[in-house]
Amino acid sequence: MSVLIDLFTLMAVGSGLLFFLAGTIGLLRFPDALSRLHALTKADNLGLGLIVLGLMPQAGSALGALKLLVIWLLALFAGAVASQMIARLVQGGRGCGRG
Amino acid sequence: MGMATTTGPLLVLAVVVPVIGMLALLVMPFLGIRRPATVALAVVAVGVAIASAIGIDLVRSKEAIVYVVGGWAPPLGLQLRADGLSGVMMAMAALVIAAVALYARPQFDMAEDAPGGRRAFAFWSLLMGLWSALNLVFLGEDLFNLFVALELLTFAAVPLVCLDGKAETIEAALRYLVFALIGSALYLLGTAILYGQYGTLDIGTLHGRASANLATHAAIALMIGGLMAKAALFPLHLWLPPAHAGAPAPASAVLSALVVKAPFFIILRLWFDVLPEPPSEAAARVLALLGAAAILVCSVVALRQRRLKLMIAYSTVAQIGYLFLMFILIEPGVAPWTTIGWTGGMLQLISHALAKAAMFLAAGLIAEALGHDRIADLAGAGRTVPVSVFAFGLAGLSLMGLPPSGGFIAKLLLLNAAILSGAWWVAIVISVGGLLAAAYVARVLKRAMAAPATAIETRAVAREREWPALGLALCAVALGFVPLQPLDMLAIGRGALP
Amino acid sequence: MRAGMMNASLDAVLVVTLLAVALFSVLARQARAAVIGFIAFGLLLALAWVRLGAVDVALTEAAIGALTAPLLLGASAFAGTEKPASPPLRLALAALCALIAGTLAVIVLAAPEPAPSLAMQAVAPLGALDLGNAVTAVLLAYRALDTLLETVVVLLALIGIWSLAHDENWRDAPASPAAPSPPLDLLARVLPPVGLVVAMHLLWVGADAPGGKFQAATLIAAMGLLLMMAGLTPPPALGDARLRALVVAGPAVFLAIGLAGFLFPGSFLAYPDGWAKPLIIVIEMALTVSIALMLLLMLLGPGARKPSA
Amino acid sequence: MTGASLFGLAACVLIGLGLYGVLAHAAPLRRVLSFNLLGAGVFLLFGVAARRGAAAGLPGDPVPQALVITGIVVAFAATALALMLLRRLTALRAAERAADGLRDDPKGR
Amino acid sequence: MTPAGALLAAALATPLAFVALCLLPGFRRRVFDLLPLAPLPALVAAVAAPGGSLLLAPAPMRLVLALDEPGAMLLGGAALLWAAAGLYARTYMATDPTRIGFAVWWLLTLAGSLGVFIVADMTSFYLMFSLVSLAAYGLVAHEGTPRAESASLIYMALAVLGEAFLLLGFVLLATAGPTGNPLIADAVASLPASPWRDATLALLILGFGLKMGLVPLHVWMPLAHPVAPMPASAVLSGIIVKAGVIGLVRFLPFDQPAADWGTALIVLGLFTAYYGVAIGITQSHPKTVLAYSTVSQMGLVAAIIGAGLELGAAGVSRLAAYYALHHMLVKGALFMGVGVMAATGARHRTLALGVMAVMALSLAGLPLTSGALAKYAAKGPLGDGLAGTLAALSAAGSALLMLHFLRLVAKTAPVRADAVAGWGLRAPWLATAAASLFAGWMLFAPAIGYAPASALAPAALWDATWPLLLGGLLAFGLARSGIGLPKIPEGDVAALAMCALPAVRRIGDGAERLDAALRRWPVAGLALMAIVLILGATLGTAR
Repeated sequence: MSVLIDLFTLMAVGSGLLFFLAGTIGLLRFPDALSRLHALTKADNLGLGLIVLGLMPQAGSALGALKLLVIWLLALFAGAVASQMIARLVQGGRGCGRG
Repeated sequence: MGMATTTGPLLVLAVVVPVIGMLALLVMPFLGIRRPATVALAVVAVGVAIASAIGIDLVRSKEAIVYVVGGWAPPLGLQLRADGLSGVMMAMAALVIAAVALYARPQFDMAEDAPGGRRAFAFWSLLMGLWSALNLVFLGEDLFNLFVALELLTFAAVPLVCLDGKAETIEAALRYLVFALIGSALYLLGTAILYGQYGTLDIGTLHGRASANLATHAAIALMIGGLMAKAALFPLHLWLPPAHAGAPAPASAVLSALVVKAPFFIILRLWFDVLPEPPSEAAARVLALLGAAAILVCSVVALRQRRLKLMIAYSTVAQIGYLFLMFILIEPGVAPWTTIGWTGGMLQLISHALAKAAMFLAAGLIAEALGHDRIADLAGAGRTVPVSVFAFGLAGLSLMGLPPSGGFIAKLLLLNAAILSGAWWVAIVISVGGLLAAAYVARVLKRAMAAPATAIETRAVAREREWPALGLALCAVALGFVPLQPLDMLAIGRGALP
Repeated sequence: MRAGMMNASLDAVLVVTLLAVALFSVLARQARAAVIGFIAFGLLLALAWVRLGAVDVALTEAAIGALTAPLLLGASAFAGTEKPASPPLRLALAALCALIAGTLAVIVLAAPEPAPSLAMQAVAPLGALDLGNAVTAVLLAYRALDTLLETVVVLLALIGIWSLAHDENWRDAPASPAAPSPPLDLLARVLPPVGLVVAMHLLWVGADAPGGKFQAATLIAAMGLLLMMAGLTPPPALGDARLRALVVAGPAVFLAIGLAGFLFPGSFLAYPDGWAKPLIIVIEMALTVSIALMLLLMLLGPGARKPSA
Repeated sequence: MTGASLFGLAACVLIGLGLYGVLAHAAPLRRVLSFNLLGAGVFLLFGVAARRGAAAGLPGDPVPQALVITGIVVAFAATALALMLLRRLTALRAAERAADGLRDDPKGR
Repeated sequence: MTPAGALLAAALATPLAFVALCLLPGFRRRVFDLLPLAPLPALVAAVAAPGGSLLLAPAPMRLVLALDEPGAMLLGGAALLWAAAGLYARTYMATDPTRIGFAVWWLLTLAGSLGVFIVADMTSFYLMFSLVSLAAYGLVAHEGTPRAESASLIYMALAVLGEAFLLLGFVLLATAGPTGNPLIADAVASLPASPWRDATLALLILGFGLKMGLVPLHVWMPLAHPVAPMPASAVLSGIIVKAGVIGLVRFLPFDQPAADWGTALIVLGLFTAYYGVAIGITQSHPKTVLAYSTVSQMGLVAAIIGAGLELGAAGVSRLAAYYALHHMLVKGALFMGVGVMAATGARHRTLALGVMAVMALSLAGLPLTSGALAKYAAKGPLGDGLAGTLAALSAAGSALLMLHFLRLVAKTAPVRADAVAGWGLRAPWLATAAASLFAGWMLFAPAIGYAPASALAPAALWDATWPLLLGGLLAFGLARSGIGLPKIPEGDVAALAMCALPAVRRIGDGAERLDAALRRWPVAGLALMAIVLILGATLGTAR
């Protein structure tokens, strides 16, 4: 049982890392800000989701697993907002706060 | 570690009462007391009473006052301790702050929302914070607690520099802040090393435990270096002249008289209470050499300043040099506080504090009356603000080390110690420093006493605003009449350090 | 054994990345790049604290790092009026810095064995205090004076910042950081409740588990800043009575309880038997409010002229 | 080498880097950043002392950990004060430049 | 408190009380007229209280007043001259708008100058010495002219330098001797055994020698004396330089011969005596000539003291005081006389010129005057050797110098030929002149130990006369030969020192540049780290 769970974790986290790798390559190689953003958010959200998914069975308690899930949701949310704002900034719209 | 003594709560109050004043200043306008000066002066009265009570108790009991905060004895908890030395320092701080408060009251006596209210509010709040920090520096027994005190001091002192809001003063304040922060970081680095070595930061515990090894020496060197940066010992004085010259006069007085003395006080504690005995002579010589360089170079530079406040600021850098001569003048193997070098150094510290505060206060009124502080155009000051010019002269007497004054006795004792310890060069530096001080003070007095060539426009200054400076200057002179008394006072409780 | 190897290599990777980012932050040509490097450094540093078994510190570092980020991003890259150091001077500086760092390394490697520690002494009274987190016990019992004065340090810094205003508007509200946009608006409506809950949690568990007033206060301050950046709440006027009262509340409650200790049980900042935990929680709650407010106000800066709409 | 020593060495490097940065840079912002690196190094050194002093079932000596928490808050306050000073200074200098620019007289200054 | 002690205290306290009372506007208005009264208690004390002493404050302060014989002589003379000069000033400066300020400086200088003669402990002596030195600045600077400005600046600089020498010397003395604030006598008693004996003696001689005007520390005198108002010049040249004399008298260890230092002092003194004459005769202003004459005369006093030190003869202190007293009154009278002459028209000046001639030649030892007595007395310690001969010969120089002075002073005259100096000027002048004769004869026996009649023996008279004749011949020859004397600026070597000013300025520039360089951020940072490293390295070295 535990071997199976470990295997699941290994696979999920591994594929999550792959997404991160792809995202990072995209970030470095894509020509303009918007496509970079595209690569990043896609990869991040999915990658992080997979990692969280993989770690949930390892959390030891239902509450712990729930916390991990909440973290993923919050990260998704923050990522979405942040990329929206960056995109607006790039398009010459209103800036994101001072600075 | 000593047991808590019955008057111990006074030590807590000495630290806490100014903090209460600071908090009160934030909310008082809404409780009907609109002028911050009113609250601040009340706190000053209480603070002076506390400092006096501590002093009286020290003299009466001839023993250090100890307070274990919260009942948690060191090394886990914190302890406050007042010996004769701290008592004298606290009295000095109380005296200067009381005089400064009286001086500043007419200047900063407006409600928060009145014109100038920002300055009044900030000045009094920062002064309260500064006082609390000073008392903690003099009472703290824990190196990290002292770090907090130093930071309190810095954060109170920096905004005082730029109260007038001009670009130059803000630049000076920023420079001061960052350099002081480097000093803090080095100090904290030293405490980290000491904790890693000995598992305690309590000075009393370290006193017996610290052994002479690389870690201890590196820690102490880092801490002393950091504190020197905060004390503006030459050549680490880059921040002091613009900061002290740019601040409003009462703030300059506190900065020059008290704030730079706090890090020096902690250096003393590290040197004599933490370093394993006997401290290295070579290191003492390094400190003394820097002190000598401070005296010689910065006195000359003071002599060449065009602005009065800058001149006084450079004089402060020079006078700080005298304090660092002390380390080489105290012979090893003897309890330091029984030596004349120690007494001379302490007397120099106190008389400089009083004289320098008096000078800055007087200079403030001179500048206010004339509308500028260019030394070349001071003619007429003697007629417009005679008491201030007189106070400046009296304070100058002490700075030059001429009798009768505290500075004279201090110089006498330091010279005496220099000769006894065979440090001839120190004696010569002290003498030359006195000559240079005489020159820069006389230069100002000569101009100030002269009659103006053409009619000058002056602003009237209320006579009673001139008294605090005169009072401080008279105290600096009066110190010369209690020549050997401090020796006993300074020794109270020193020997009893565990 | 293998776990040990694994941990060691993880630590090594962490340390190398940490130092690389730090180096980048110091050497970067652009101020902006240096700032971003530093923000990344702050996150990695929090990880380092976890690896050092100091979860309380890690939380503080992360939280404070989060507050420092907008501060740094909003800071001016004003180059100053000074001449930059000449290359030989830089070389000399680098040499002396390396010498100091090297000496420190020697000291670190030759640290005494067994290492001195106050852990035993710190744990012993935990039962009497009814606290589970020794760090909280240090902060609010053994070295409570430090903590009290450290809030005063923050307060002084705040007063210092306030004093930088123009004379005529220093009691007004600080300049609004508002830059409303739909996504920010959404974030500001959704996140603060979550943040508040997490802050309360951090505060509550602080007595027994990692967490506490600073971490909670930082989170609350960040939520407040978010609300203001989204334009949902205007910054408060600095001359406002309620605001001042809230700023003062924390240190005042702390001080009052400390002074009450004089009467009972007879020592400043001592707690009567059995009352330690409730009193500590009261202090922490009051401090959380005040510190959150102070941090927020520090980020907002001095009072400014009202926009002449 | 134990994990604590590794972080100890990292702390030493950070201290060196921070010191260099704060002293070599002319721009105030860079100095403040470097000061924070320096501070982080010092705090890490405390952390190492805490880790090495782990005992009584705790992962580290709580006293230095508490000191670091206090230190971090103080460092933040310092950073905030410094950056606000810098912001004000920048604004004033900019206003000065603008005023200089407006001055028509070519001989003036 | 004994009556004698009370008198001493009153002598010191009266002028200070006058200063304090100046805070009252009513008193302030009249203080100038009351100046002659301030030194009167001291005069009474000098006559009535020799040997008296008073412990004003117990240890550790230990302010002790005591009046020994040399002190009494100088105190009496000084009080007399102060009173006369005060009276003189009433008239001389009656219209000066800033005379109230002048009066305060006057009173402070007065208190200090009397104080040095009567305090017996080291700290008080230093205090009084500083008071007289520094307060005299106000007298020198009073006129406010550019000349007075630069003269007072140089005066102040050298006075403070002298203070520094003395302080160091005193500290050496106190360090070797009893702790606390010892009596001067006790401290001096320990000097011969002191490990720093030579350094102490050198510093004391430098400090006091500066006040006396020993070459090359004399430069302030010819600059400062002529620029002060006439009554101030009289006390500066007459009294204030005597603070140096009393200092040497009190602080040199006469009990144990110190041949090396004695000889050095003799050589220095005699050189000064001739040097003063040599430069003096090139001067064209009567007050400057008088100032150089003071330099010369003080050189002689130094030589007398040096002889005492060489022989270990304590009695020489009375002798030196006697000589100084003579010089004090005569020089005072001469300065006041310059003012009288300047206010006296050609028609009425025969008598005045006569008195001036007597006074002037008294300095050269004119028989029957105090000068003859003083020079006769000085023969004892200086002996018949080379030193004695040179000292005697110096009187010829004095005669030459004084004839030069008389010629100059005869030339100065007011526009109106029938102008007559008022009694306000003439009375104090004549009184001082008379007092010099009177005091010389009265005090001869107490000071020298044998009857004044011995000074009237033919041999003694001849000894006094030949230098005068020689001096006269020289003067005559000089005038006849038509040798043009070089124009030497006032203050001679001070003018040379002025050439060093650019160098001094360069030091200042250098300090400023150094400071500016060190205040650069990275440089200060480098210094900080270097200090930390050096401290760390040195802390590890064992004591």
